Amino acid sequence: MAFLDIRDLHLAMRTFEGEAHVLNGINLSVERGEIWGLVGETGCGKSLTGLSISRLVPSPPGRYLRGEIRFAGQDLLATPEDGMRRLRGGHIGMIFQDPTTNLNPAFRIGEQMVDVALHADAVDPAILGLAPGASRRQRRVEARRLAIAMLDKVGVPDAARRIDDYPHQFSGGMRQRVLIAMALIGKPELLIADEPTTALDVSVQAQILRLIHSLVLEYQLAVLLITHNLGVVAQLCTHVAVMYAGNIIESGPVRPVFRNPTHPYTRALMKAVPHATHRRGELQGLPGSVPNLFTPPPGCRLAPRCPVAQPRCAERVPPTIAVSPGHDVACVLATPAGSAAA
Amino acid sequence: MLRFAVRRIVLLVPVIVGLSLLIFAIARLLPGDPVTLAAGPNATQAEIADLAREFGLDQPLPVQYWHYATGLVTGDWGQSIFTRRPVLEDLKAYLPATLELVVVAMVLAIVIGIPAGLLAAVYRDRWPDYVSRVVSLGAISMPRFFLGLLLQLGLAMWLGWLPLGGRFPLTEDPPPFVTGFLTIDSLWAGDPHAFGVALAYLALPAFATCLSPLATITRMMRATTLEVLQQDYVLTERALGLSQRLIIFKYVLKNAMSSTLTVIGLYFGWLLGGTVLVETVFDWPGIGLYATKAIVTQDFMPVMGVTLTIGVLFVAVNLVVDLLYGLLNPKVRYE
Amino acid sequence: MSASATPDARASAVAARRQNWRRAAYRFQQSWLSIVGLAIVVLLFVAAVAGPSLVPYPADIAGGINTATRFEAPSIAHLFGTNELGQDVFTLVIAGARISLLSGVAVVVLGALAGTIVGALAGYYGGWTDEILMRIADLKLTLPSLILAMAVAAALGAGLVNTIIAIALTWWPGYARLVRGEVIAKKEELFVQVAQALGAGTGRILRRHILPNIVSPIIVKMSLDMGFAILTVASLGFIGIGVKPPTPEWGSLLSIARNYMPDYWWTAMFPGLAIFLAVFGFNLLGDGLRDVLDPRARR
Amino acid sequence: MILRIENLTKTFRSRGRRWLGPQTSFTALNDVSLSIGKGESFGLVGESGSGKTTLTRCILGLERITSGRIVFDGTDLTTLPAAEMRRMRARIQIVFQDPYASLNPRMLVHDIIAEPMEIHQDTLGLGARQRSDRVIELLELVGLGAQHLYRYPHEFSGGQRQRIGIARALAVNPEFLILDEPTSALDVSVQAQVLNLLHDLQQKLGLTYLFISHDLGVIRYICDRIALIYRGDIVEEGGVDDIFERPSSDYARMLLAAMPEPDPAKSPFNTEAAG
Amino acid sequence: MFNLTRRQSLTGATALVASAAMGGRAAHAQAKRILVIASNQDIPNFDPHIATGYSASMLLRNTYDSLVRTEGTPPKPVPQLAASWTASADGTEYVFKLDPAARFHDGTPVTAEAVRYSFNRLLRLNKGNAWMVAGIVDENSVQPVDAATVKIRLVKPFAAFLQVLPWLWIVNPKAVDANKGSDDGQTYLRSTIAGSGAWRVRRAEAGNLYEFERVEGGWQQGGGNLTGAIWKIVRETSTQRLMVGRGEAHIAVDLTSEDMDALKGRPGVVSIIEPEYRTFSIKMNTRHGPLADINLRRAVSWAFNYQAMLDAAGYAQLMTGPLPDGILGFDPTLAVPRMNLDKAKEFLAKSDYAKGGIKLVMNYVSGLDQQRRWGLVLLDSLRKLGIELDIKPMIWPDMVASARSPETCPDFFPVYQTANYGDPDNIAFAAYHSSRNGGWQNPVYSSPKVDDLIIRARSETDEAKRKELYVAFQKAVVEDAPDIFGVLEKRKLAMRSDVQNFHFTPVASNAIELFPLSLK
Repeated sequence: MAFLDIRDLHLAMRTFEGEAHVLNGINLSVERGEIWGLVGETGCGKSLTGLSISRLVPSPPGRYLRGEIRFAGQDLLATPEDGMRRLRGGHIGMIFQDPTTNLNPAFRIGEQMVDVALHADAVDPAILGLAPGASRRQRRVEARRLAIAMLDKVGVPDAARRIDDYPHQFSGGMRQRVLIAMALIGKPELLIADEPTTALDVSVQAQILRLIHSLVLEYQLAVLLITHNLGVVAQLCTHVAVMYAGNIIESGPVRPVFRNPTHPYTRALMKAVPHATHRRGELQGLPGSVPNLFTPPPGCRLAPRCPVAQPRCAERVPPTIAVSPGHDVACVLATPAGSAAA
Repeated sequence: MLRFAVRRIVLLVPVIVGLSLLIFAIARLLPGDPVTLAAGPNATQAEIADLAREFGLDQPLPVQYWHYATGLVTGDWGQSIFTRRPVLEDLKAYLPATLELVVVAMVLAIVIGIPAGLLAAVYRDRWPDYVSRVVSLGAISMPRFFLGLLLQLGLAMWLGWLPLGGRFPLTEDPPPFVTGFLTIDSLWAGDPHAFGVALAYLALPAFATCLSPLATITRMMRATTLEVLQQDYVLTERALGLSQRLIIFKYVLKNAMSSTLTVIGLYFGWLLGGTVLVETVFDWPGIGLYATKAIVTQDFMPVMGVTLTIGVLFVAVNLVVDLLYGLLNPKVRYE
Repeated sequence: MSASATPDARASAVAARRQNWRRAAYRFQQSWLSIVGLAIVVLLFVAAVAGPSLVPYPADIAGGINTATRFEAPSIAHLFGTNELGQDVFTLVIAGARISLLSGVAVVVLGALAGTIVGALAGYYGGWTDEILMRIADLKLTLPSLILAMAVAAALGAGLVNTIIAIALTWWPGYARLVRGEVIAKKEELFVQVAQALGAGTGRILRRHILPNIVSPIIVKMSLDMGFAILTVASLGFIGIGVKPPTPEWGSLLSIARNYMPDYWWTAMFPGLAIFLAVFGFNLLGDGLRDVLDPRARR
Repeated sequence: MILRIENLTKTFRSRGRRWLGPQTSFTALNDVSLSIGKGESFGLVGESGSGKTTLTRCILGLERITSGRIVFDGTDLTTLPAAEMRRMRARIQIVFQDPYASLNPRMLVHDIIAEPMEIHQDTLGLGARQRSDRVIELLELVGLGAQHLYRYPHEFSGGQRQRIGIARALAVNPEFLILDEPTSALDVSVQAQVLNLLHDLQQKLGLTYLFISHDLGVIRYICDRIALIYRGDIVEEGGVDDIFERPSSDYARMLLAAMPEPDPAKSPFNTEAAG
Repeated sequence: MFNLTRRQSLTGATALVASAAMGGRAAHAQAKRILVIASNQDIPNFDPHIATGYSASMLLRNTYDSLVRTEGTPPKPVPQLAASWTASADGTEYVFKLDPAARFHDGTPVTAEAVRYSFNRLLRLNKGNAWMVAGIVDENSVQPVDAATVKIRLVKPFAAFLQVLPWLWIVNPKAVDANKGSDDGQTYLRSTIAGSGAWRVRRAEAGNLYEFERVEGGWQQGGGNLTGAIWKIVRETSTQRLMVGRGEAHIAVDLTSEDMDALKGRPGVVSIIEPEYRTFSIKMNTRHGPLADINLRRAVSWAFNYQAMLDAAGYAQLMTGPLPDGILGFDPTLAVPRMNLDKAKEFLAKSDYAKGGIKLVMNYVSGLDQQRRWGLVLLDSLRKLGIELDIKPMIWPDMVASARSPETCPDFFPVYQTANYGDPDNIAFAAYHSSRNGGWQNPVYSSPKVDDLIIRARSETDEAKRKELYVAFQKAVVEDAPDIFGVLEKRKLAMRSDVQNFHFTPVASNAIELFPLSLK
């Protein structure tokens, strides 16, 4: 079993209009050292997938219909809140999109980091490495030392001094570094990064990507990188999963998927990104818009917009087929690996 | 932080000047002829003119204001045109009672309201939320004078648990004047009996006074807490495994407090001017009753004195609130 | 082609708007408290409009007295009993709804109108206009409003109109502050900047782009303020600075009747409950409206 | 040249009276000179805080400039009287980045698009009826239809809203369109549609674009010439291919290097090894 | 709702709490024998020559002495500082022999010079009660004969002179001169007592309470056993009533008829409901507006619902003409209007307003609930004549101001007149003499005939002749119908039964004299 294993995850959200099936049978396996890019357009369910792993989807209105999430063998959907809390921070770290709103503005960053470190230490005393009888004060001092070290590691200059600054005194990129430091202070094995660079300038984005990459190498992290930017995925990720309307429609190692996108949606997505070779007017967008999740189309959810749709697409959810080892596609047109290749 | 504080304090000067100017303008622009009234029913025109001269009311308005303003600074706040008592002396007699009432009520409201609002937000749409919503809406809607009457009848008259009204038993001597707050003065004098008695007299008026700010603080706290709970950083804090208790009582509370603080400041001033209803019902010898009497007789020096005192207190309280706000909200401080 | 498309489009627009209303109604209904509030307010309006023709002793409203039936306890003939002049308390309380609603609405509307104008000007122009208007509003906020209203009402003399003026004078700064904040926020919104870039004048921007987008908080504040306005009117009446007799105003009724407590409790209890219920109703309604209209208060 | 910006400098003084501290100021644009030819797509590239937005606000007359000249079609906008400037606004239009925020949520699509025509009634001279017809025309031009006339913005998707924004900008027949990050809030597939639409419109209407973006891919795709702006300074200007192939400034090189291309082969990291 | 048995059963259960809260106050008060009087009037000023109002009268009456006191029903002058006196036959000269024991609080004897000083200060300041002797006494009137004898020569005869003397207090010249300042000692006397009364002020909390204690070694002999007294400001009459009911106050002085009803039969409470010389009538504007028409005034007088007024008044009796019942010269046989709609309509038909259709204005003192009630009675009565009434509550000073001229005076002007001294002249002169026009007691009414009768009566020394003059006066006034003659409200006091030696007098009965009182 994989380190993180999501099997047939179904999530519904209740709203005024009715119950939306926002996740519709997600399957995903992530191992340590792998960086998975979870890509898709707005509303496809990629963030909810990330939040589901940390069990941070509010419920109600959220409701898990089916499926399981196993983290290091533990079934997360069956874990009580208290158990989840021990996993968060200590074993699963998370960072979010907007570094300006994700740091509590009323507290010095050190204060927040120390609390996270103390929490992680309560789960795993090895974090601070203090004897069980250590006083509160000792723990705080040690936690602060760890926080400074962590800030230093993520590239915050002059960390020992800046730990006593407030979030608004940092630039956007630095705040994201602080958040990363905070997420990693508990030495998690899995890092879920939800659009960590979307709000940043490209130059800063490159630095953050480099930082994440180095941290993965150092800690053997498993990373789930949620993004809509194919470029970021191509650069940083080892694997990619493309989502559309609550489904993963294509997944696998980055190179085969990007070189040989098989699902019509993946292909459309690739073609929509302006590229040096594109001539003006040649970009191809996908016509139509994302289906209504209250009454999704019965078969393949892409069928109504799919340029190569066939009548049977509307009838039945296409099965997931491995077109090459590890490269899975959920499209009736895909041909399984080993059969007569195109 | 110090510079922030100094700036705020310096900014008070124009506010207080403006306040005195505004109060003066309002007092003079209102219709009514206090001099004729004060001169009494049998006064001749000459006597009325004498009285006007005595009070400086025959001079042009700017001159009158100048006299008034310089008087304010030198401790001469004018005198009541009817009782001829100096306004400042009257204020010294009446203000402590009102302040004690308001302070106790506000402390009650804050001590109960903040946790109640926090809990209501945390248990949103569950019973603690419903109870607190209904109770606080009811409390806000309850006319204080009506509530006061009911309390008086129920607890004081019918059950006989608490005194009907007043501040202290008539035939006992109150503790020696130190702050004018009987509760504090009695403790100062080391007289626990007097303290208990003062509290017993305070109980009903303070309760009737505190309900409305209590309800408002609860509601405000609930709303801001809900807002804060939706902030990204709360999600981050949860995602990093911090306990619910730590998040609520440390990280959320501090953020939610800042908006509530503003309400507390506003309410404090509002209460100072609004105790008149409770004072009327409970015969609480405070500034509200004093003002009412002066208003009814159009005795405007006391009215101006009361209004200015409340205005200045309001400004002062809000200065404190501003400074606390700066403490809670680092961005403000460093701006 | 446009001619054929338009009616269809309009129909769909109507449908869309109806959908919006349904959504709002749904959210409103989520809370039974709001429904209770709405019911109370509707009842108040019914009493205000039809009250004088529904009550058993309409003559009492205009000051009719019958000293032969003084201080009768509640009975079938006099649901809420009679008062010190033999007037039917039920009649007076029902008739009081009109006075309270009228004064509440007048105070709130006047206050909101003045406050909106001041706040919109201050917020939109900023700079010195803002500085001056807001300092005045701030000064106004530091003055004890009840005492000020009492002073103004006392100076103007008794009467409903004077009471309303006195209270409305103390009422506008709240709206000015609210509107100013909203205007400043909206001024920064892109669609306003677009309008500016298009060359739209100040009037158009305020009227078409800013004000329509800030009515929700104003309406919410107005509905919440209705309760407080009614309460303030009653407070002035209670202190004895308010309407003239024989106007059956709740605060004055209570003020007169409190001396008859507890022996003739009905004379005080029912006006007091009426004030409470009216204020409570508006507060519940306002609370519910806020949930619907004010997006920031929503989840 | 339809637009010439000469030595434009814009300095902001810090807000608020600070009589207990020194007055600080901040130069948002420093001696900026640009010229944009008629019918071309001119790209302006820079990161946040570089001064892009200030520049557009200066061109639109929403910001008073500190020094320099902005000459549009031979007229210096900075010295133009208010009435003239209003007239000029009909010729220069803007589409903003955020299609969610740039449409008044309380107005119907019809009114949103018709508003510029109302404002420039004196120049355009269209009656209410004609305006409505033109609104439909514009909607169809941007790929929407008459069925969308009486709806509110929130009923549309992001891409559709941006189309409405474009239709509004085109309502007064402008010659010059400022596109301030028009696609950065959109998903890629929608972005592609909008970019194509913009391209088509330019072909059809002979518009001049000032296209502002931080997305180099988009810039390269849509622009003829570009300028790079960094902290208020133009650091490089030239033909799009020149700059992309042969960047001369460090800043351009850095930007190009940081641009993540959707090609795993160009990854700076050895990602293959981990898998 | 407020069930008595329930309350009683709970009293025991809560006694513990109550006693904890209120301490051993009862016991404490017992030892000190402090009488608590609940009143709604403050005592802002102690100056005997400035302060007015019954609350000030109460304070001054107990802390200062005057030449004579008043006692009994009908009130009679009795010795106080003056041990005895004589009056000349023409009523213009009085000689007072001062009590040699009389001492001010600082031990200085009360001398004839002090009397002269006090009278002259009163006249000089011309405030407070100065009006009582204005035009009667001037700065040369008071002449010390020797230290213990003082002669007062009146400028003109004044039959009621001895009746007003109790309200003219004697101050200690030594104390005042030492603190004279620039304002004739006004600042000093505002909050300091410089008198010779049996009591001094121990504690003064403006707006809250005034505590009195007995002057040690005071010159007065005898008296009750009180060691102190508290004048407690309790604004609500219902609260006053509750306090007396609970024993927190011994006497409540401002109770309403409803309060008296509520207290009826309450153990430990004595109700005192006595007639006094306080008239209430609604004056009409005889000089300006519709009511200048005498027929309209008569119509109104006959239309008025006197029974309703009496019902609303509670403990009261209807007035028979302008003078209070029982006062010297009162004519019980006087024919006065009583509600008779036929007669009213008859007069209305004779007036210029035969069809009604007019709107009249009545002002009243806001907060005086009785006046409001009677206003409503008038409104209800006038409606039957097709006349509307606009009832305007006003603050008293504004009412006074409106009385200044016939033009500003409202159509109806309700007035209470309290007899400060038990003589018909008090009311007749103040309320009906034209020299008082423009003042609140008689804003507009003026009749040469009535004026003449009043003047003759006040300087007449023969009592029988005076009575005759007053009978004629009453008849003349009723003929003119300047007022709706209203009610004589009874004085309503509630007292704990352990207060002893209280004797009611119909003048200033709520300015209670402490000296004779005892607590059981």
